Amino acid sequence: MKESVVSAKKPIKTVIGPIHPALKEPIKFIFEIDGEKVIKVDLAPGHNHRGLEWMATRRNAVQTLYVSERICGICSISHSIAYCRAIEQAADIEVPVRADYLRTIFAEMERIHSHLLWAGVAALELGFDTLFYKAWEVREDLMDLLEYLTGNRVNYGVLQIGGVRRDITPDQHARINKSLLNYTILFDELYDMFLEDTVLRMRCRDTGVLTPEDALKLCTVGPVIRASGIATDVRQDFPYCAYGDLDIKAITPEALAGEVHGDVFDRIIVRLLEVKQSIEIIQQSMKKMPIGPLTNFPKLMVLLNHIKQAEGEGIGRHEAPRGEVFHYIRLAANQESPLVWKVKASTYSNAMSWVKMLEGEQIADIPIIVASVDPCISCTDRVAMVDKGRTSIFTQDDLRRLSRKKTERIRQGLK
Amino acid sequence: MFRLPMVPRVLKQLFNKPATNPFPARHLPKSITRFLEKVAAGKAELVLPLEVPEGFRGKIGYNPEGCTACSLCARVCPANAIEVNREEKTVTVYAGHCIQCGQCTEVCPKNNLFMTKEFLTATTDRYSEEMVLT
Amino acid sequence: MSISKALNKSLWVYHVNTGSCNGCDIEIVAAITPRYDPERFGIKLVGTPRHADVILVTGPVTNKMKDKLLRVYHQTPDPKLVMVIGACGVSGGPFYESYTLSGPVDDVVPVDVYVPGCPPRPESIIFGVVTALKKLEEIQKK
Amino acid sequence: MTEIFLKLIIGVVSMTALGIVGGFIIQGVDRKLAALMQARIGPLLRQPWWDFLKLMRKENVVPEHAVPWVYNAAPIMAFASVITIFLYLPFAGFNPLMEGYGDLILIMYLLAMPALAMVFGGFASGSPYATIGAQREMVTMIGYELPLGAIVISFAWKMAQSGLAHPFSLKTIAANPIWNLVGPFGIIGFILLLLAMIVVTPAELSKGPFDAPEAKSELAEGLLVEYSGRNLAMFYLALGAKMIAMLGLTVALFFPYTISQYFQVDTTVKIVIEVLFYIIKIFLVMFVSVTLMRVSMARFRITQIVEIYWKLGGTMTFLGLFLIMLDGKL
Amino acid sequence: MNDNILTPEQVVEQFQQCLGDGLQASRIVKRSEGLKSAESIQIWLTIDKTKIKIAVQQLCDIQYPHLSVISGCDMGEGIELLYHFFIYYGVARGEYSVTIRTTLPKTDLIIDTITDLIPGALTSEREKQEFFGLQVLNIPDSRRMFLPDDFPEGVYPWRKDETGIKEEMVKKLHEVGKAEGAQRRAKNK
Repeated sequence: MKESVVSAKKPIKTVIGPIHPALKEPIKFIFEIDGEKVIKVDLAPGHNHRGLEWMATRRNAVQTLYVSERICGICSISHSIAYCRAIEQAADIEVPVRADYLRTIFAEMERIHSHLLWAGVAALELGFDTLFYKAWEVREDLMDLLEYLTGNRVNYGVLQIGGVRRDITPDQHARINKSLLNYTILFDELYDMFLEDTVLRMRCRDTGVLTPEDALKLCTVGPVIRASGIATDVRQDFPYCAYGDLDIKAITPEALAGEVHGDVFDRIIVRLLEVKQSIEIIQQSMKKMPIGPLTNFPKLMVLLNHIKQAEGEGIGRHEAPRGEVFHYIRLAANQESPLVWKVKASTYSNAMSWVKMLEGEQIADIPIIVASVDPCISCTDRVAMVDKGRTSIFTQDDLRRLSRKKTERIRQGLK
Repeated sequence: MFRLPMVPRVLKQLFNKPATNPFPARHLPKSITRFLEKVAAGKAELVLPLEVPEGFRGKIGYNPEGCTACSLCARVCPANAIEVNREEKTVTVYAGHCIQCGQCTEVCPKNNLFMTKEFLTATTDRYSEEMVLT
Repeated sequence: MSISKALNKSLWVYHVNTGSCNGCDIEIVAAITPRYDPERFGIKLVGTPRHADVILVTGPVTNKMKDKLLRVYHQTPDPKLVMVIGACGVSGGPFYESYTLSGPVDDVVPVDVYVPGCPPRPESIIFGVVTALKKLEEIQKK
Repeated sequence: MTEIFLKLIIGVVSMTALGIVGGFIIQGVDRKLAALMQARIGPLLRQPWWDFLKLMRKENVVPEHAVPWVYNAAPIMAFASVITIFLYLPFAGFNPLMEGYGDLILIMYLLAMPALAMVFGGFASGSPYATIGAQREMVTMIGYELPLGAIVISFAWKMAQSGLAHPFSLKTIAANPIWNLVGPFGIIGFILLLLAMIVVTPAELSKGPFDAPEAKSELAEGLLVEYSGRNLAMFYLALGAKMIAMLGLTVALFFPYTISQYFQVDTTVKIVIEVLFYIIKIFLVMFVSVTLMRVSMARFRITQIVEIYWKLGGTMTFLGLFLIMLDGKL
Repeated sequence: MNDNILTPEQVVEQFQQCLGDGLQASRIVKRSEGLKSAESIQIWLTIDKTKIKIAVQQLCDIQYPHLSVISGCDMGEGIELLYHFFIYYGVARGEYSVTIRTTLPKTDLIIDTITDLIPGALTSEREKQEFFGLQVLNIPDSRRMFLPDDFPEGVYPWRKDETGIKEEMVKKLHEVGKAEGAQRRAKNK
């Protein structure tokens, strides 16, 4: 009886987010729903704006480097690589070759951990806790390795403008090689668990399809566009760091299945194959890495003065785990902070493709489709700033006072 | 064909050792306060968290001796966690503000700032004695 | 049996992201994986504030999320605890000045336990829960 | 008449206690086993008890848009109907308390009651998530009632065909283990029915992979999204007790065997052995049909759930019924 | 899409042909990184703001471009918009970066939309509208994207003039509770 009311002509509006268990980050979707089917999707981002680009114009380049690392905790290396490359181009700073290789190694490790993280979260969205635990067990091992090499599990802080801060010493090689070997084995197991599971395939095949034409038109990047069959990858097309030496090939689902659906399952395939590729890249770079200095600016204050004097503009790109990140920086002479810093994160480009993927799908598929893009809202939302009108500030203060009072009361009650 | 590769794996795991590191105790002790007291007295054993590697960036440490308040650290600090006291020739480091990038420890000419391996820093007052280093 | 004694044994956690960089959120998720497994303490991540006893807040509280955080705080039935995870929720961290932020968290809702770190390790988060339990026990004793 | 009332009062009291305690134990075991399978240490066995205690002491919030009396009555209704099932279920070789007053059909209806109560509660809470969850619960019910009904009919048909009186009575079924009545075709048929029963169980109990109505990552706990405190605790109780009821039904239908007759001991020991044996049976069935299912599979979409029950479940049960009938003709 | 791949000089030449005087300046930057010293090619074009659509159309004729983002900079008397395009993607080392720069004077902050050619530009254009206070003509969806609806009108965060962020709007998070904290510490001593 109730059902017929709902599936009558007028679709109901449902808001998902900004706080929702499926979304680890705040973003709001407004859905128009008919029964279980999604009719219309609207996106309201902006809950995560911290105004980073504006902050950068009040700080010096080194301070901003660490802010760039914290644009997103998962792509922490990606954004700082792009930021460093942009500022290096703008201030004409040379990077030693060894530093380029080290950046490559750290970036690829981050890709492995990010893809495994994504695989786990995707399993969680599908209600498959065991697979989530399994994927994160493998990832946890990698986090140990990253902590061993960089000193932190998430925000590595290894990059510096003009080079890197930490070296990989020869006695660390053994540990890395051992772990990499371990991953190849574990990877095969994960591969089996993800791609051979019938239930998983039932859920992901032909769900959230994005055609190559739409993918191009909506400017999507990274695994999303590759899963739609377009072999574009910044590492391959526009080589930087050490990628020019390593012959990278963009991965499309054709490599495995011989056909492209552009659905969620294809995105799983692309990401899993990229994990394998990253392991190979790290192994190659470890072999090819030359001996040399880590940075041409060992004194930080010299670097800061150099940037202060410099004038120019630069763009930095990096193929982050979720796709291309793009930084544009313009420096003005005799000014510590950059004139402008523009950040484009991968999800910023991919956000529009959600609308196309979600329309006509079921409610149950919303989380996995949203997750299939591997959204990183903190990346996307880093820009804008929010301010409340005066009147509402008062009411909020009232609210806060009330809530404080209530807590006090409870604490009294507890005693 | 209907395939569930997870089934044999979970059945096997049922008889394997769990991957959990039981920090700080296997299950919740009856009273945390008493448990911690017992640990301090050496009567109970605290399961330690996994070892942190060499070069881990934990809570920041500060040694005021010989500090010249040159303010290099405050200039590079991305979190504004360092305040320079020019008259006393010291700095005040707010560990709650610190984002553990370790940049200040690298620029400090006298190595007065350093990263410790401590990371169990949860507190009920973010401006308590332990959280503000002078 | 007093109310909070039962609370100690079964803390259900609800996670709110108020504009953090994801680092802490990922570490919170990492903290529920087998290596750390807080379910052995009866801690479990729930999907709605109505079921929660502890609210984990990450991030420096953007203006847009401020109302939502307050709403979650009010939706959570009493008694409840608030834990802040990460430097930016504790004090703003690298986002120490901005006009899009209205944090830190204790300027918006009362906070019981702070877990600093950028991000804190999962063990550190578990230790944060232990600190919260200690605080609860102290309140119960009084 | 007084005897029945006396029986009823004692029965209700003891069965309520049994349902509560058993529900806690079985949920604890389920959680512990799932944790072990996922390479975790997992909670203590008494964790559900702590959860319940805590929930009972928490604030009970009635949301603004809710219909208070339906909202508050739903959990009680769910729990009460589960307890009623116990009165008609045979336990550990004992006959059902209310034998002669209700049969398999009644149990089928009673099993639907907690789910219906949750649906009412979901609609009454006025949250869109709960509304979607309630719709899904109803769709799921429509889905699994078909194979469940087919199973019940198969049993009754076989009983009637074997010339037994009261073919729908659980007492009859429990007294005459079904495997003894049929030939090889029938055994294959009943194995199919058992498989169907195993697939129906998780949906009946709102456990994964058929937990679409409560999907945490989709609907923020779905039906229960607005429930808190005492009401939520009642639902947990009801779900725990329902788990026992459902597993008890499976055991009563498919494995009604007793073993005490093989031991030369006195009656009290026999009862203990019987109860232990029954518990083992229940846990085994639970392990296969609840724990293993939920840790080793991803959640199905709601349309897939219906498809599975109607196509796969329907085919399986009707094939089973056909084989049983074929067996009777040979 | 043309099968023959143009050199960067030819790309600039094509723009010269179709834009005429509209192409105010052009610059080709070649930078290399890593051991093999593979060169990556960046083309920077400065064009008149009325010609933006023709320029993008020209780019589409060469190959349907990938638009990374539209960035901008407040230069005092005008706002500079930079359209960061990439062509010849999907080929190893083959990609060119094409950045189209155009200046809008502050007296006339209007520019044509390019969403009819590249639908994915919508996010970027909406963002520029709210952050620079410019007007994009014929934009299919002109709602605010990142800023909330109650953000004060006439304040544009990325502007450096009087319409930019005022100092009193800035909240200093690191100062909150500092003084009280110091008092508490002093008391405990």
